[in-house]
Amino acid sequence: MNSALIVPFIVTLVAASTPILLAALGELVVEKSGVLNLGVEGMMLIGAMTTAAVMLTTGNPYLAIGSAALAGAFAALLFAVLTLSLSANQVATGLALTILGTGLTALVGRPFTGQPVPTLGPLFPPALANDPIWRVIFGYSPLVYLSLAMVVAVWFFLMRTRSGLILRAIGESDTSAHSIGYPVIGVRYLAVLFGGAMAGIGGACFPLMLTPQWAERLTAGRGWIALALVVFAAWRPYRLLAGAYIFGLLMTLEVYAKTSGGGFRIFPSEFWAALPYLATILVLVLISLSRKGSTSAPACLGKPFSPAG
Amino acid sequence: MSIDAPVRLALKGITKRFPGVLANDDVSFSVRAGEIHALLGENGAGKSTLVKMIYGIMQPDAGTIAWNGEIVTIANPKAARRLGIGMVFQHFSLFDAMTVLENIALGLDAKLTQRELEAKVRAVMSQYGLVLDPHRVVATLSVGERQRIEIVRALLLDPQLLIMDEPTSVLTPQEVEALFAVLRRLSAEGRSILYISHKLHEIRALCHTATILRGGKLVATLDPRVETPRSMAEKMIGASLKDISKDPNRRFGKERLLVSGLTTLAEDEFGVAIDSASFAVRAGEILGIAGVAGNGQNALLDALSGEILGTHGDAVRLDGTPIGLMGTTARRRLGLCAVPEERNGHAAVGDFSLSDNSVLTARDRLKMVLAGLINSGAAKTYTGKVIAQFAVKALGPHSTAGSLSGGNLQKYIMGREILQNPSVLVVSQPTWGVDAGAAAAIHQALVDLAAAGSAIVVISQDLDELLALSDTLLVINGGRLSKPLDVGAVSIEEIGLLMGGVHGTEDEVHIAPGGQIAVPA
Amino acid sequence: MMRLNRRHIMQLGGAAAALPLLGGQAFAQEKVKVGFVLIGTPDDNGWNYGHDQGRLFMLDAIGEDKVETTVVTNVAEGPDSERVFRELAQQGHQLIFGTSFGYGDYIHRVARQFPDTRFEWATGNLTAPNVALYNAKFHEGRAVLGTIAGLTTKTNKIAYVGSMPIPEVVMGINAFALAARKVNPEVEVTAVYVGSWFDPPREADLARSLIAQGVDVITQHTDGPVIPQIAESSGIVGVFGQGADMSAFAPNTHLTSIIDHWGPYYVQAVQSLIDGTWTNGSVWPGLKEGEVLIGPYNPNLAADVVAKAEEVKNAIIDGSLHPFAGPINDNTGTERVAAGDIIDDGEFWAVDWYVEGVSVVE
Amino acid sequence: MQFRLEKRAEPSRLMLYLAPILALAITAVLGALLFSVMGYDGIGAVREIFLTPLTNPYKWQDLAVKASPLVIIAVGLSVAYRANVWNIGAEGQYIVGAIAGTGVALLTYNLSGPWILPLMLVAGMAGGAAYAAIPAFLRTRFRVNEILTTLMLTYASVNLLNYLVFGPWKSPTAMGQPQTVLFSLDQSLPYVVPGTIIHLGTPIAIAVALIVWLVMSRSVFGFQIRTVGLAPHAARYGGFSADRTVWMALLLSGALAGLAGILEAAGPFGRLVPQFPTNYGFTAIIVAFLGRLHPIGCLFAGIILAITFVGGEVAQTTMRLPFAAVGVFQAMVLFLLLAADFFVRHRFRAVEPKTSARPA
Repeated sequence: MNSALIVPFIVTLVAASTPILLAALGELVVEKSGVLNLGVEGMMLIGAMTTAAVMLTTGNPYLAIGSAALAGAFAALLFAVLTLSLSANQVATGLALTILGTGLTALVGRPFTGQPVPTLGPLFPPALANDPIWRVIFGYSPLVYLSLAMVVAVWFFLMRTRSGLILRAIGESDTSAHSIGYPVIGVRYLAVLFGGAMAGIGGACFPLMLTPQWAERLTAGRGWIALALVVFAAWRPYRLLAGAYIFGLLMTLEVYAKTSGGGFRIFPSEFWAALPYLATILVLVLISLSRKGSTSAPACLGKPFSPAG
Repeated sequence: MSIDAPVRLALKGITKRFPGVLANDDVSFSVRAGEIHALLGENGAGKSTLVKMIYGIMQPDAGTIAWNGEIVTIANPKAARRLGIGMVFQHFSLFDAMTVLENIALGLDAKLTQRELEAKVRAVMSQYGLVLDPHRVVATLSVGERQRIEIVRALLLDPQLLIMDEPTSVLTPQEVEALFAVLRRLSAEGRSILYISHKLHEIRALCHTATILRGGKLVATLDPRVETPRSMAEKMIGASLKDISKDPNRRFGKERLLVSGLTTLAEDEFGVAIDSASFAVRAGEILGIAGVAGNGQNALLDALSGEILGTHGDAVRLDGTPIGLMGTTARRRLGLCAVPEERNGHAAVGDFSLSDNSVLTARDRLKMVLAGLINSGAAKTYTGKVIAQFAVKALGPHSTAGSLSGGNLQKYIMGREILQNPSVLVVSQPTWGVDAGAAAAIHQALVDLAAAGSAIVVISQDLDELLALSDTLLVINGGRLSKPLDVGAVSIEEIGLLMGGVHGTEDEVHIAPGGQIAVPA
Repeated sequence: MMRLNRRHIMQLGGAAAALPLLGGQAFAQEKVKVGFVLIGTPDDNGWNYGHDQGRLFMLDAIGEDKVETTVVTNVAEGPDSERVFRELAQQGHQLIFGTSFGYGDYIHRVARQFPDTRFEWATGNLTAPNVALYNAKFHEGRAVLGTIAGLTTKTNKIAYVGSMPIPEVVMGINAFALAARKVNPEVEVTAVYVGSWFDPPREADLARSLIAQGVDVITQHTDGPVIPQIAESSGIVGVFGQGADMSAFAPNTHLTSIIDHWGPYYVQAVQSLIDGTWTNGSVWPGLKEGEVLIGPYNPNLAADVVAKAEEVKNAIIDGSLHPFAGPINDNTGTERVAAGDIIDDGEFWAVDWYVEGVSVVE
Repeated sequence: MQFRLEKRAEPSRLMLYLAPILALAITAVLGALLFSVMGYDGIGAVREIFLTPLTNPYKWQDLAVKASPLVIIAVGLSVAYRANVWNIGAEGQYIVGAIAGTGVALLTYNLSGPWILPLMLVAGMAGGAAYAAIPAFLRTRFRVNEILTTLMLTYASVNLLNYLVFGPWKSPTAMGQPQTVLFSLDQSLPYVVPGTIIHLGTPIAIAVALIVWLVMSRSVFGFQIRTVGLAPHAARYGGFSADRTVWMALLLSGALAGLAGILEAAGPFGRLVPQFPTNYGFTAIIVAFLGRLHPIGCLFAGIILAITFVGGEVAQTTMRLPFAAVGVFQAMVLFLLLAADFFVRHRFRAVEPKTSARPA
């Protein structure tokens, strides 16, 4: 692969990784607070559809991203009410949220299906953004830089602020946090809403930079990858960054394997298509091998908490 | 403390109701500045509920709380801390995966930089002689050390009232002495202490006043220094105490349980493993195993019951048969039954009916299974028998285990195992959280089972219980067992030293002023 | 059709105005009910859009006083479609169009149950007394696109993004490559498969990576307009619309399009039903019959390119040019069709090889 | 008089059965509202979705055909979920089951005999179980979360299917189309009710639900599954291995998903095509929860979901209701059911208003 090919390859890779990274960052915060929300895919779809709808009606990309975040958070609120206030099973509720997101976006998004959505172009001026070499750094949509900034922000919040310490504490032991006097349910509500907003922004990446339109099931399983990434990253933001980019690399490799014709023919193309998923499983195995005996999962992950009981 | 010290905390007519129970019924008492005030009562008497209301975790349904003479509403623990109320929980509110310092920061409402906080923590620790490394992860600490975090956390707030919930249940006798020294110092500084316990001799040694609760009602407020433990106990249970009746001429038979070189792996990185345990229990003998919580008692019980397997079959022998590599079902079939410490979720399934809980452990010995199918009639009949013989308060075999009170569930579980007529019975904390009357009944049942020729192992943190019940005593520390001690001959101090991890001879050990134990490096 | 839009309102107005002339006859005659089963939704701007446009054309031509239609969308190619065909037959639809290959097994099953209901299976390959087949020679249009691609490419790298390796697509690739290399022997054709008829994110990713590797003209054989959008934003030489004119999605890059014009066929089929002359035929019209159309050319396209494209189109229409005339070598260099020979309509379906100059990962 | 929410001492049996009915009723009301807001005849749409499939006897066969795979998969999932094993990749096991059974069909294509179909069904179950064995192995050996592995393997199974039908298994007579040959008569499911499309899969689904019900409620195996799910520690104490339970739960749910897969391939499909995956594996998750993880509950829940599918198509042809509305409808049922579950364990209780005066 020559340099003329490497730059577009990296640009594609980074773009493909961004929605996963954004959604995974949100889910990381959710899981750090002790909640497992499997509805990431549904919230991403809701964000993507909202973005397309707002872009097609107003044309303002920042309004669209904001609306996507709000819509994602609103979907997450539904999850929060059921799991946090009504103590419903988190696995089932998360799955239901994904089913709802898939159906609802298909239904509500029908008028917007297939219409070209104006994209959110590179943040930097064309001189930098279109430079054949430098676009590898400057050639991205603001969403890409946002995702990188959020990695730092989430790390700083969790590891360097008091609020982050409280959130982690609630994920480690909800009963202890409650007896010291922290509002377990309240903090978890906020975390789940944040996770929804981030998934919504992750979904916004599709119409705004990847696929300039809305279509049913547009996110094509990326939400599930985001969930796997959180485990892969051992609940650490920086490893999440690496994981998202490795996954983006695999997806991009598959596409280049197809389009470059030769070289990749040893295996059928179906193998390459399955590779990112198989690689995720392999990575999960390697992670568990390297961390024998202990997991770094928040101790209360997925367990319901009811203050009165 | 002087009698005319000002009243710091005054409760009046406090009432709290839960579904089906009246946890506190019109409770009124007061605590003065500098007073160490004991709150006494059996499990379920309403002590915990009462202090949770003082600390703002719950709100009373009726009644008032006055603080330094003013009626206050304590909406949450934060409000309590702002008033100057600190609390050290029986079940620590600590975060295992975090450091000591992070844990302390979480307990403080003031925003401090890590450096400032560390300086303050070190100051408090040196002032009261509490030794801790602020940067250690909590999961690696001993139970005693964890309690010190709680105490430091409470003291950093400069509290006027410190609530301590069963603080000594996890400490060695020496650690208890050290703690008392700290508490007396606090009292001398004018701080009040609300001390919750059911250990009567400790209360006599430490407290100025004692309030006794029974069934949610206040029974008496008295001066423990002029009472006897027996008189307080009878007020606590509302009846006279029964003693265990043992045949003084009892003789032990052949060795039924023989453990030699039993070693296990730690179940997780912070777990305690059993390191080469060896002992024997004869027919008719009750062997007690003492130790501070978290020193491998659970691992020992699991290794004996078959929940975790040892390295070789010979490590455990039952009536001569090597069973070290058999699972719980096979061991039960051969006659070894066990009762783990945790009732709900380990010894019983809370969401199951009692009848199903009988199937859990008695299905093979009592032939409740035919061709893979469960004979629910047999399970029901047996459960009914357990309920009747052990006076379990339940609606019937169909009641869920979770709907029973702790003491009743424990009676059911003990009954379920004892009525299987095991050759060897291993029990952990047989009377934890059980009222005195029921405890006496359980003790008697164990003694009777032994008298009928079974070998019994009792693992307990309650030294009084072990001294009353067992014939021989072992002490467990860090997964290692001491040499067998004859209950008639051993001293409390000796047991205490063994519990603290001192296996050496007298001259290698000295007891530091204030009760701190130090071992030359 | 009950979904109202402006077009329908105008049609209703028209029908009302015509009433006095027709007198009572219009009321006496019962309307024929015609069903359409679509695999996606008409707003895909592609395959389903084409069929829906054909339906509207037919309604317009025959008149809503004589025919009413029911459209069922998003019907999966599987047992679910069997239920839909049966439901439509049961509701009294006399003619039902199944517009995808995968409906075949189910059309035949329901057709056996409802011998008086007529079925038409698009792109199918098996008739029955009450099942007719209809198809279109899309590959004839691909030859015209290939000609334009061969003449306009600057990098001599052109690409064909197909849905799945089925004969219709394989032969589309071959027709495209043959025509392109005829006018420009230097051209290399990269063919890739999406693995689906509609997967916008993957189509976009594939298009981007093709462009990154120097491809400057792309044609697509999937159902949506994503690839034209990506082509437009990348500023390459050209892209083509598939199934419908897609110039709105790529005003600069969209060179022309293949338009599926099912309307005339639908008119004929429904009219024959009304007339009682319906037969279980099998038709495969193309450019000549006007079922496949070449859309408007981009105004920026050079005149000589347009002229050459028109020449190829007219030659196919008048029969002087066959898209698969020999000699044809496959991409391993083996001669598959001798000079003077052609791949006829019967042989067409058996072709599973690619012509010289095509590199493909299936 | 005030009302206060409190936890029930024991779960309410009444609410346990009432909650799904309540959830369905509220879904009907909300659905009618939603569809009306969207500009459709809301009440009519709900009637077409919920009632028409039941009142029109001609639709019963469709319900049976649609419900059968859902019930078979959901019964397996309900066992797994009871054991706290979160197999959400039944779709993949369903596909691989169909592939395995089809493999047998292709090998026996030129043979005949009544033994072929049973062999295909066994192969389907084995295929589904083998595919579920991968997450079982990864969970018990490496502690890898089965939620993620089962899901990832579903994506992989779709690619395996495509590889086969576009490649080695493509029928030589299909004129280049990606499909296997049509199964022979000995390889196809017989119809069990003459004149309808109800095939052998329906009695099998009923039998599966009844057998698993018996096993779960009466046998030590069922006891073990329930114990491990509710209290893993107690299960170990009772002599039940957690790892073995994970294996059994995944193998059973995988085998049943695989059985559903080959039944669907040998029945309604009649061959394997790329369009074979129809999300039954995912829909069955809703069925399992709607059926309260009880085999007989799954039987009813499968029928209810089939009603929404079949009724959804009716509503599409008669009311022009979009297909996607059915998905929203199903999600609403699940959400409301999860919410209604709260009242199985909680209740409102009348309490006396507080009398004590408190300072502000």
